[in-house]
Amino acid sequence: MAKEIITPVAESKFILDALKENQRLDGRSFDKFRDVDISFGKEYGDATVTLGKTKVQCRVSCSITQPYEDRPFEGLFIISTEMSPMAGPQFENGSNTGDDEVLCSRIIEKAIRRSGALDVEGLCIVAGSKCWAIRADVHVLDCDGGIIDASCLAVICALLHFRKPDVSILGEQVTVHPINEREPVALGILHIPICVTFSFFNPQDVEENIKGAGNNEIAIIDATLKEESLRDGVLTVTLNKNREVVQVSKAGGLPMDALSLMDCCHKAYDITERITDQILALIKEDSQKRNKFAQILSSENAR
Amino acid sequence: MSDVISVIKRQSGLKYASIDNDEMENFSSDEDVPMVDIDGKSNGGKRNEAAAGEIVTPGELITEDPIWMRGHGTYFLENSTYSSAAGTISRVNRLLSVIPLKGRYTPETGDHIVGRITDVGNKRWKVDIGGKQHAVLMLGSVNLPGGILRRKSESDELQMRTFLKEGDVLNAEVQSLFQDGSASLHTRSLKYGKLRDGLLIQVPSSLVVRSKNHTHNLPGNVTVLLGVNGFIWLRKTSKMDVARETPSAGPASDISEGPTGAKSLNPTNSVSITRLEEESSWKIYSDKNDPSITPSIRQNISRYANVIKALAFCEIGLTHERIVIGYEASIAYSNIGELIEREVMESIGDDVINIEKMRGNGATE
Amino acid sequence: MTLSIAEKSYLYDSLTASPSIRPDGRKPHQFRPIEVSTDFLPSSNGSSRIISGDGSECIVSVKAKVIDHTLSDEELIQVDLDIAGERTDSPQVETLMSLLNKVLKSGPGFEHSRLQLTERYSFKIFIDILVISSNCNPASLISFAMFSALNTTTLPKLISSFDDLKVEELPMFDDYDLVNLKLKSPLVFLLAIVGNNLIVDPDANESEVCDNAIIVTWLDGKIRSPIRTLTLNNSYSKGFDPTLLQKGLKLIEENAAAVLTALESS
Amino acid sequence: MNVQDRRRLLGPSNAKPIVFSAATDIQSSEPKKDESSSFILNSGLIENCNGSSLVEIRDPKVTQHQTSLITSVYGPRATKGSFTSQASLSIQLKNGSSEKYNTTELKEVSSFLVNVFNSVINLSRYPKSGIDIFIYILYDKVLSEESKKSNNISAILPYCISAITLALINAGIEVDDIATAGYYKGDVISFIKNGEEVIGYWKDEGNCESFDVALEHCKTEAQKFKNLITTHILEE
Amino acid sequence: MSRFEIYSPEGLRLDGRRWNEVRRFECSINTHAHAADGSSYLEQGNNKIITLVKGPKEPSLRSQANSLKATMDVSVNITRFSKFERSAISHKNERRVLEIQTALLRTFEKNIMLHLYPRTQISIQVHILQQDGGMFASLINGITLALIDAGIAMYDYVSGISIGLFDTTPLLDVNTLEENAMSTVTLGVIGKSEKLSLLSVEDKIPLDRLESVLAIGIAGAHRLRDLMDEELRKHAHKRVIKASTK
Repeated sequence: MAKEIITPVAESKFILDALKENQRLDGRSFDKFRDVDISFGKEYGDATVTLGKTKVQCRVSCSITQPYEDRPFEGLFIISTEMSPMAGPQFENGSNTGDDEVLCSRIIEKAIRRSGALDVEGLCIVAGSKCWAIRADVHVLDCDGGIIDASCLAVICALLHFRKPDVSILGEQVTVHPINEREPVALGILHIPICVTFSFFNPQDVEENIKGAGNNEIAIIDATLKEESLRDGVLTVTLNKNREVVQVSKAGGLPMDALSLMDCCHKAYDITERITDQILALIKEDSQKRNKFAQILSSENAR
Repeated sequence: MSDVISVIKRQSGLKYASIDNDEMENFSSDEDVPMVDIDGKSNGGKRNEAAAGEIVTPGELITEDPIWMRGHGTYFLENSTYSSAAGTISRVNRLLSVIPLKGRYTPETGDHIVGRITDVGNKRWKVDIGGKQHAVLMLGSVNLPGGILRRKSESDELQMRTFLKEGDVLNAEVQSLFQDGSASLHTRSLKYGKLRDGLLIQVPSSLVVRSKNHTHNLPGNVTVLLGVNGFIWLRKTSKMDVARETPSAGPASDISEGPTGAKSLNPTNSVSITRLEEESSWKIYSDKNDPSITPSIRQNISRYANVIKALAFCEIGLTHERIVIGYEASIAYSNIGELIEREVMESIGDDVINIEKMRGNGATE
Repeated sequence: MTLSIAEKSYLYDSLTASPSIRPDGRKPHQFRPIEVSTDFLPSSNGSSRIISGDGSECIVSVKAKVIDHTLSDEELIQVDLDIAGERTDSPQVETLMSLLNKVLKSGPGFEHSRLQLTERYSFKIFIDILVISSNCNPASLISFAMFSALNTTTLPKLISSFDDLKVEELPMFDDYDLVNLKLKSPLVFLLAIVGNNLIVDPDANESEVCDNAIIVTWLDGKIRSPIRTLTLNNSYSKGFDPTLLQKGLKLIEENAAAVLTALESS
Repeated sequence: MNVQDRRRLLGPSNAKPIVFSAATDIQSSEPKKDESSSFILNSGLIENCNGSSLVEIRDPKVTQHQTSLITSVYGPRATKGSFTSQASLSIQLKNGSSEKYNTTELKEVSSFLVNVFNSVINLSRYPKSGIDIFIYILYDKVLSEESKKSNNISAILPYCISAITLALINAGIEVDDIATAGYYKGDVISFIKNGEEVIGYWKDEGNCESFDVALEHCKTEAQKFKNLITTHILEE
Repeated sequence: MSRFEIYSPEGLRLDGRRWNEVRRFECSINTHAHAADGSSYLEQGNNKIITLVKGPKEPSLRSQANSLKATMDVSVNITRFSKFERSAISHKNERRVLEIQTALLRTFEKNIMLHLYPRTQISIQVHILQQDGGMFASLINGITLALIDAGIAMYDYVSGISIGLFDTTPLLDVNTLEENAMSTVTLGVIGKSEKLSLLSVEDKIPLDRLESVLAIGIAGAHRLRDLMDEELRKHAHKRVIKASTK
């Protein structure tokens, strides 16, 4: 059974008072995204993202299947988000139907799948009969807030990292070449969506928030679990480097001034730019590392 | 039209015909609504003062004058008071509040209510009174068999279900209110307690006006208990009902002089209240109805039930007089079953209003 | 809903009196008044809504789809039921749905063959029922709503030839012209048995005290199957004299036509 | 090796595993056969529940189905939640035979059976309790050509009613009378009090022109079932 | 469908509206007086939505009672027949529906004075009889009306609107055809303020266009608020007159 996180009154008051004084518990400024650490596994398509104390792993796998009847030229792409009590007592085992779990998986779905980050047409092998099915399994290993941001990062990193086996088609005959036989191919990634989550706090009365002109609401980026449990509202913005808004979700919560929300979007863009560069650099580094072995192998063969 | 079923056909698509928009003006519905005139006639809190009785809607600014005390249906920021409900403004002395058009029954101390037991708990019953929360009736707030002076014992706690059980209907008075607004009831008077010999109907609580007396003996040997919460119990007039009204010349004489020519109640039959009190025993918690309810009384009860439903349908406030007038007007329909037809209900409503106006007491409200 | 013992015995005594005295004064064969609207969903082929005096409300949509009936022998009418606040697999919903599907089974007087378009193709009718609120068993109300919806259902007019077994072609329809389906579906009546009395269309209170109840299907002047006894309250039922069954069926036979006329004329 | 498992309590050293004696007589009573040897009634077969019955109908001449039903009754047992003044009855009908019955139809039949037995069981005797009945159609085969087409569950309803009655009696639950039913050309009528009272009527086919005939036929058949059940109980 | 049909060079949309016009908006309240404490029926374009609000009432389970404020639940029933093509599967328990329910719940939780109704429950039921684009936004309007009808204390109206972005032109209050052809944004605006309780973008939109979309959306939402207010006042007026004559 999922347990609600209850923060003691004294502690929550302390955190809120500190926020009013422009202070956060971990000393970050309001606009500071925690440092992102991305590591890749031995195999293709295995990425682990660490965001502060939050840790999310994503594993991408593929199989050959039949495409949907109404979309014969497209492959399949499934994202499954698994939040087990391993990450924290607030998650229930098995059924991921809690409000937050549903919102999280829907946002990742919209940010990556619906936005067309993966080129599904490139997954087609034989139109109408064979295609690749790509599956991304997200596991939240540790949760200290920001699981949407971290999960989205993990999925996109794993997709960028993944290589599917090469296939050759001869008439109706499809041959799948094992990875050790032929160099596997990368997936077509059309853009890199990055999620940034803002948490809103209301330092004053509800009346002031609804009727006042002050707009004194506090917005912080990338809240920790404690901050999340106390927030009054949340906004997740997904952007890519092309200055495109991929997805925005503010599912109720504290009413916020439209201009402040726009401001959040612009702040998110700066973070998006930075993280995208970081990911691309890491991917490059990783593939070079792997290529080094490939070169050794090929040079041996050449001899 | 056949007497088997009446079917009303509505042609106007899926428009819902609630009583208030019957004569809905048929503005051309295909027209799109233009964006212009955003700051048109309807106001979005840009006005300074709203007068008493005026209609306000949520979020609307009522006043910027800080002298007002803020009552129900309002909230404030700095000096400004806003409405939090759709309703009319009421100013009582310095208290400013908004009375919502509709809402559940809100109990007040002293209210005479009719309710239904939903739950038997530890030394208390839960009673559904049509409010936001169920009311509580403590074991200590009821009369137990064996006289008023009897002490309560632990065995009473164990046999609470033999007094009142789930489903039982009772009338009671609101004794006090808890912090959260829920009511605590008591039945420590012989006029309160378990109800028998009749049936319950429900109307919106706003139609029952609080008054001194909520139990009325009606022509045709029927007694009505108008619960302030909109629960109404109709039953055969009992000896006690007669006794209650006869000694005091006031309300009882009202009836015998009534325009209906109601049978004048025979005072020799009446039993004194004190005598009844002595008889107070297990009988007050009996589930047995009076065996002498004749078919004609049953028919009268059905007729009154339909009259009250018709008045409620027309959103006419329920008073003793109006129920009697409605009953008289309904006699024109010999078949009681006809009273559930829409037109008949409307015509009874009109009759009641007209007759009341003719008698000149319609303006008192 | 739970009634007190005193209320139940008052109601029971009134209803078993001779003649029975119903709490709202209705005659034993009198139904509660209803309000019908039809044809308000432009994206459905037929629609209707029925509201009863006690606030029970039921909305029915009829949608048609062209299917190749040579490929499968599925029923051409399919009923789906959704009662607000009830799970779709609750016994109440499933029981009612099974019954309604049987009511709309093809039979004399209600032939599904009327839905046949060409030698190969037929219309398949999907009837979706949404019960927004109900205080007692909604079977009867639903059947009235289905009747009004089917009675006003319009389908596209076929312009291709009927014989399409030899020449393969998909049915073609006129762009504008619609034809009235005019399918008269059976009506379902509820009959409560209290003591030796029978009453039609029991309301919530009457349902609570009746000894037993019969659900009767009626079509084209005749009683037909399905017929069954059922319980209107989940607490109480009792045996009854077999002659009451005959009496009940007769009561329906006598009054059903009036209901039909009222529904049709409206 | 001298490693003892300290996490368990060990039995005495001379303990022996339990040996079950060879199964001799599983059935509580020999199947009793009536004169036409087509009905086999059995009760108390299932140990775990409060009452059970096995009903097998075999003779193709009398009935249209060849059926065997197993029924178990659990209860009266305490229910959770708030107080109720009487027992609540639930019946679950499951199909294990090769005949295809629609699951929603089985639910409808279950509701019908609940209604029938609500009239028979003395429910007010068991406040705040539940009686749960499970019927399993072990085997079912439609014999007559005519009813084969329509895949009709009506014909086995009387068997279900008899099976439940028997299981209820076996469980020692108070009933007003022995409820049985008869089937005639699509009509199923269930009776108590020697056919003086109807407690259930079910009809899925045809119209109702010959109701009187059906009533008489069903009454005789129900009486026959009742006699079978009474003899079975008395013999036990 | 050609792009010119969606928005013609003359500035007309498929249904003849201009870019800044909302659809036909008709609503009524107190439509299901017997079945619920508050109810509304809304037609926004071809969206047809019934909303029922039950409560504040005694919670059905004791565990649902909160001694500080009312608990709320929202259930959205998208009927199978609500679209032109009948849906083969039931929409219950779909993730999209669960998401909408949660978003609606969180929108209204912040706008209702829940603290006034401790230990009670407010249940909102929405039935979508027909949908034609901008459904999410219409749900907000329907619920707002039903809540006000129920007499539940609220800080202000919440009005919902969806805006499409066609190239560089924002189109107010989109229908299904427009919704399928372009990216849309859904807003839930508080009263006449510029505060957004709900903001949902599900498809790609250039960051630099978002602001203009929000601006026109807020203006449109204010317009809808006025239309709702007008209907509400009309209704209130009739009731007041009725009460005074009797």
